[in-house]
Amino acid sequence: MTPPALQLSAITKRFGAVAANDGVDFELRRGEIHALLGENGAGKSTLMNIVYGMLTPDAGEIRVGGEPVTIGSPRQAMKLGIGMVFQHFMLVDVMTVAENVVLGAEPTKGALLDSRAAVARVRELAGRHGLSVDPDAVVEDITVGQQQRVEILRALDRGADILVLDEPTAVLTAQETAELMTVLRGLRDKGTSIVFISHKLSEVRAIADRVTVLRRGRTVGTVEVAGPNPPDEAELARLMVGRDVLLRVEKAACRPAAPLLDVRDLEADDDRGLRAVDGVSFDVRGGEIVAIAGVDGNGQRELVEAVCDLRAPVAGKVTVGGKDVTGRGARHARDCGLGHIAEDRQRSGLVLDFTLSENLALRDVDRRTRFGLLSPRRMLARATDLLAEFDVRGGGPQAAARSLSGGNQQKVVIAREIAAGPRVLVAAQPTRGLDVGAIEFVHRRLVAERDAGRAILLLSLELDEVRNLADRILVIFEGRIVGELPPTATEEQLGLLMLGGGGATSARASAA
Amino acid sequence: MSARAASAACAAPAATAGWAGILAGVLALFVALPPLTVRSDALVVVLGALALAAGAAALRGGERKLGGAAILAGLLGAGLGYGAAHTATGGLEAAVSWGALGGATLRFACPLIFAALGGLVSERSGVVNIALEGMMLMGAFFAAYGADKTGSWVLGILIGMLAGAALAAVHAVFAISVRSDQIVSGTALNFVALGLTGYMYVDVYGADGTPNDLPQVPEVHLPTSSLGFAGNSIDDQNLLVWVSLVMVVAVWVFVFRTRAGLRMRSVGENPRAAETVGISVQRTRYLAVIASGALAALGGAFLSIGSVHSFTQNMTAGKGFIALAALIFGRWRPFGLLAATLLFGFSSALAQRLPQLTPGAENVATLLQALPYVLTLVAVAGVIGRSIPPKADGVPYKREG
Amino acid sequence: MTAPTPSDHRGPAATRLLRHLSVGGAVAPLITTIVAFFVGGLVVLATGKDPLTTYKAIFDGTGLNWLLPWSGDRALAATNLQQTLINTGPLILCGLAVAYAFRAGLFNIGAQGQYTMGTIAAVYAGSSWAGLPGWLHVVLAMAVAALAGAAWAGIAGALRASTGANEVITTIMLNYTALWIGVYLFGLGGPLQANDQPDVPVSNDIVGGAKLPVFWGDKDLQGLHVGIFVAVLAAGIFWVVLNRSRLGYEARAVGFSPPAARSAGIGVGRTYVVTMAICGLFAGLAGSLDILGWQFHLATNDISASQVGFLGIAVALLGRNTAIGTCFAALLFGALSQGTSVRNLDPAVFQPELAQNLTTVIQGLVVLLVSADVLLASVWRRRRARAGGGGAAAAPPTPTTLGSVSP
Amino acid sequence: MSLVAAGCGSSGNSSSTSTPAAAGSTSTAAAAPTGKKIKVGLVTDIGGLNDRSFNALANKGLGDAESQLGIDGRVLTSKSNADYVPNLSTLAQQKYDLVIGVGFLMADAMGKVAKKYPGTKFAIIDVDQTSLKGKPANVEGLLFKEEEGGYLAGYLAALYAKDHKMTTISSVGGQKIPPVDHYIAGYQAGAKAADPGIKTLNGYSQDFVDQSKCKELALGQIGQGSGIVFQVAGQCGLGALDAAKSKGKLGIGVDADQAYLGSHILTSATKKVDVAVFDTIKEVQAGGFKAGTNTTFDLKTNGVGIGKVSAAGTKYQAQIDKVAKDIVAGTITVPDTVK
Repeated sequence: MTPPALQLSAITKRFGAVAANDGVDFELRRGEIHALLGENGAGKSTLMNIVYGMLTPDAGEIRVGGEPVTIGSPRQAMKLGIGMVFQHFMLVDVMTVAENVVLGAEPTKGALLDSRAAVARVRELAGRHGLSVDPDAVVEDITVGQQQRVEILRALDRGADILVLDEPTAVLTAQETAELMTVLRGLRDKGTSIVFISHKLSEVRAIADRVTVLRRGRTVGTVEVAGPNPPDEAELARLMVGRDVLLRVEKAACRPAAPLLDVRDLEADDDRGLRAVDGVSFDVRGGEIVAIAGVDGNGQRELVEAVCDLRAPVAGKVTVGGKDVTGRGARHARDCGLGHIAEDRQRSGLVLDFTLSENLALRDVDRRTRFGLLSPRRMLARATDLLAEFDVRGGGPQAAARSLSGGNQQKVVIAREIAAGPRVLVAAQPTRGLDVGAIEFVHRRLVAERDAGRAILLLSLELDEVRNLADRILVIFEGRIVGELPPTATEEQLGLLMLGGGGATSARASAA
Repeated sequence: MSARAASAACAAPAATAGWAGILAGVLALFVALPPLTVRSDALVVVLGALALAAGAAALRGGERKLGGAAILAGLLGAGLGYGAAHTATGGLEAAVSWGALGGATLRFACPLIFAALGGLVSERSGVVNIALEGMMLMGAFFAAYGADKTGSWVLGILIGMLAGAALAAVHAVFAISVRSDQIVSGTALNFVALGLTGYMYVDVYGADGTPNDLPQVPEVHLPTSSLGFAGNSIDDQNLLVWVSLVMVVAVWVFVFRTRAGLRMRSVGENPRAAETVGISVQRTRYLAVIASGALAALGGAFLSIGSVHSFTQNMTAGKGFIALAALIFGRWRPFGLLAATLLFGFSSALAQRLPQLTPGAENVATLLQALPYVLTLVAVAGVIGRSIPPKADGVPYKREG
Repeated sequence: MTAPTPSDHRGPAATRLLRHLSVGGAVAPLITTIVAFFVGGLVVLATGKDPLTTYKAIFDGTGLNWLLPWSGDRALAATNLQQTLINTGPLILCGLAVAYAFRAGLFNIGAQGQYTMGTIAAVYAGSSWAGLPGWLHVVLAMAVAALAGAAWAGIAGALRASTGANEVITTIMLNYTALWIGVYLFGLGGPLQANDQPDVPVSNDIVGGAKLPVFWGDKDLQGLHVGIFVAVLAAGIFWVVLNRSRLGYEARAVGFSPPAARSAGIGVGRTYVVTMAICGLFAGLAGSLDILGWQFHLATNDISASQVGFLGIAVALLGRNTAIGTCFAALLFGALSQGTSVRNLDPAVFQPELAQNLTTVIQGLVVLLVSADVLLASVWRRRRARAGGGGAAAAPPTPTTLGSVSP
Repeated sequence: MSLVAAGCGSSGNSSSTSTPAAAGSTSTAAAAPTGKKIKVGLVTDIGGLNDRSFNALANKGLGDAESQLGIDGRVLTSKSNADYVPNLSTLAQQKYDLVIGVGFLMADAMGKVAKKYPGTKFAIIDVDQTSLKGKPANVEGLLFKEEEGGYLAGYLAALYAKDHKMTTISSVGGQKIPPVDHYIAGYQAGAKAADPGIKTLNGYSQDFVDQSKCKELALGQIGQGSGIVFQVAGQCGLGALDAAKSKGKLGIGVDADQAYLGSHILTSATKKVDVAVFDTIKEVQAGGFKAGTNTTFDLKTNGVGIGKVSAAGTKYQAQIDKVAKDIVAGTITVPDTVK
């Protein structure tokens, strides 16, 4: 029997006191697609960065084709036939596709680059593997899906027979995902061994031959999914999370009141000037949670930013409690009663180098002044109260926000937003990257705010969360609301809509 | 990027109209100046009007920048041309002798070209080099010192380049390995270079200054003076002026046509991506920064042993910063910065000559000295198209783990 | 999501060192300064002179020995100290101009240009409006100068806000533009050139009423004017604005995290403009101190010879961008330039021309070491964050973070 | 090393004092240190000592006085304009018998300090004592008729130009200020007197330090046909002379005798700041300080003139001597403003 393409034994990698990988075992056979499944922070990316030479393990052994190796740099990894497609593409935006593919192994003619040879090489490679892409196009001008192909092409160009893809579908449209699957199967059939990192169960079941599950830096187990008795999703999920996953949130029946957030025909562009939100209309009533579900990158971020007035809409209107807030600036929107739990708490939710007390005053610093000057005493007093009320641990009001754990940071954000007494609360991925306890806290708090009569708009990529929390679910696809479903909808129903299927029959939902 | 810009420029007829308009605007001024010195307003006005019309056509064709530029050129050309046509010919000939202006432009531009090329190499690799000024100063002093001690200008230049590279190496250590703020460490090195060269100058040469018999970089005499103003501009230029022009081409070839250049650019745009394909970010940046010091020092060497044949304290007098401006104005491209340095050089040359045109109001011409800076402000503000630096420019890089 | 890949792991020894460096924020600048002086001392030694004697001579020249009542020539020390403090006032203000920007995440290299605009405005205001009552005239001239600086700096802020133009570049350009504007204004035939001296490229003298009162030393011989108090007061205002006002709070929020500030409803662009304008106020005020305090007129070569705005960068960095630190750093640099002046430094001890250049080197080294020291502080902060518990996952490294060196 | 007309202690090899118009200067007359031991301080402007002309000459005068008159001398260079008042008053406080300010930029400071120290004797070069605020009685202004030296230089230049089929000569000034314009006015007048058909060009570099600026100006003038370039821009002007050299033209030095720069220096319009300093010190030593007035140094007193005439110009020596005599006699009046 031939040795496995890649074998990892007892890999350990520590960052400070935290072990990202703690004795991980993993085996990749020749010519298989092997999914590496795990929650956020389970150690999947760390493991693969070790394989690709971006990180050095503290302990453990790596064998490639049966031979023990040390991989100190990506260059070594490539020599060993390992290629990697990163989640955040490692491409140089201003260069052409061909330049990006050959970068690091450029053809030369004398002292000069041979760009004609580079283009020819890329064209040949692309044709051979059915990855159509224009070698002369500049990377920043092509779609995300095409950019991913450039990454794959580069790996293949270096002669990779082990290909690692880190959450490759997170940024793809359904169409692109389907194409990617085809390409990967084609590669597998030609003998390439593929590691496919994901936390999406359905995807894993669809593509993988085998699945290895990681949890908190340890290998939980490896199961065959292509075999005769594939595990169902619940089983995989249990492996992944370590317990039964259905986090039911206790909540009373919804008692919707008057609409507090009203979004009409909203259009907004993304950072590159392409239309990302394309005529979205909906409203959220007091006392209900409306969730927007969709695959990442379908305009959710732009929608939130446009609603919160962080992004100037191209057209349309947003009213909060009957007051027009469109294009009047974020502060005005907030003054009108809009709260916003930002998608990325570290980037835009908190000023990490501020103290908690300063962070808690961010929204309403003008109300914390005395004689026009800030009153640190009052700020501290209020912060102390809020920290107690929201059960923030890990530091007092004088501690820097940076020093708190993710869950506690999120509590600070929520405390600040809720303490301002908003009528409308926009919560964008409020539980991203949190541990289970923190997730429960956030969920309960959101439901409590709903019951207190606030209108809550929830954006989440986690279908469980959406179905658990929402009173109504709107599905967004390519910048449009393609349907509305009740929370009782099945995952299949939701998934179909989210991938653009079935949306044709469903009118643009405008609940009212 | 360059390829796209070029193809856009060639494609549309609107673009052609825009370029034609700019040309007409320039012509409107040109005909009124020596040697043509047309004394009638009619031609000037007609050319100006042509420029405006072409500009309008370009605008309608969707070429906003070119059209705007053509209209600006038309207005300026006609206005200045009209003014020139009404100025005494004597003054005009004194102020506007193209051969001399061309020559002066090249001489003013030469040190800037070297320094800006240095900046280009450094910043294309992702390290902001605000210490160009200091590196030039090192080059200026040590080239003079080296030439004095060895009796050879060639060795002088080499020693100057080594000194500039040495200062750059310090910058590299702080900017790349220590990951200091690159602007802070660059600022610091400007102080260090100023103090160090001043100290050594006083210590070595004291009150007497550098000796008169300092070896000099030779001039290249070309028999071109009969070939009109272009020939006149280049017939008697310093060797280093020619080297600087060759260097523009060489750097262009290096950056855009060689393997090392491609890798350097990838490091400056996306160092992590470069590392994932096996390119050493650290090594690339070290080499680029050190090369940038040597190049900037060459500009300094031109100032001391190429141009005035002596060294004086702080003799660069801010030229490193103008070079930085030229780099930005030229959008981090060799020929772009060449154009920028020539424009800056021309405005300096003109500023020196204009007083003769306007006796009694000589002082107004001093305002022209501010032109490079104002133009750069306009450029970075994106009025004439946005000047976008390499993406990772100024961002310290560290490997994970 | 990427896995948690915190990037820092340091032994306890390094931790202790970092803690020492960070305590109170005063130790690191002191170490920095001592190292820089040590290197300077080596240079002195290399030239065959005694570093200690040299530094003692420089110290005596600063006039700071006046504070030691048993020291020799009291009158001379007093004069020297007056000159040191005359230097110090504008240096404090220019330091504040740089420091305030730093706190909002901006790098103001333009203090020199803002200072120049301040001097131009002050000389204009001081030489016009002769009928005004003295105190009003002084205050007005200072206000006009501060506003001129603010307007000039505001250009850089506005460009940053509206087009994202990097303020480092724009402020450098504005420096030179200000210089040539000054040369134009006061050059022969320039609009502000002196009426009574048609042959001299200089401004009119300011009128007597616009001069700042001198409270120590001879008022005709460049005695110490009240500007030093203005500067110290400004440092106090700097502290209040930065730490106690909404403006400063917002500026700091923007400085630490523009996206978070934006998300909290703070107008980031507006903050850039206001922040730069405040910087310009300080630098412009610095210009007015020199004009109204001792210079009384402005010649074209005064404008090009001035360096105070550039030194402000070094002052701010050494002072860690704090009010009190800036005051001490300004005193250090002001004293150094006074102490190495030819009249004070005996050539037999050390050649003053060399000492002046040595001072520049020391200033450069200070800034260079500070640039590394900022890094250490940041590493320390990240370490502490991690020690805070569970923070590892909270800090995924980005290419821009200043993490550890060791893998 | 260069033959330099400046430098502390290197006063022995003076070469600046031989003028064709008159016999050797007073400074070479005294042989051994004699006289009262007085203390003399010199404050330079921000140009520094190594400007090779103005400050350097003043420094040389002081050095000569130290070695020949046995006085105690001290030089304070000024780094910024904030140094003028402290420098002057420090010397006054330290009971210097004579304090000399070099240059035009120091007028203000001199006025203030002199008023405060009425017991100290002050002298200021290039400033009219009567123009000082309050006209302090303890200041002597040391003025030069630069135009007379300029006239001789211009006359010589025009004669040479005419013989060598040059139509144009030129001058490069540092800044349009009186001491500079005096030279240029005399130069142009002298040239026109020698050859009424000659064309004169003139430009200002706006700088006394940056040599490249003066070099460019001079190159521009040479481009317009100038065969002889007269520099009146201190250190910056060395660039103008360098331009003349590199283009095979002639140059004329200023203030000091700059013949040491090479054979391309036709002559120099000299302004014997060293003589003025030396003479003033000598006067004070002898107890004869002319307070409250100006002393004007002109061709007659050998305070201005021209330096060594290069081989190319020696054949005109007789003509120049005659013109010099006429100026001394008053038959030629030299203008001092540029038209």
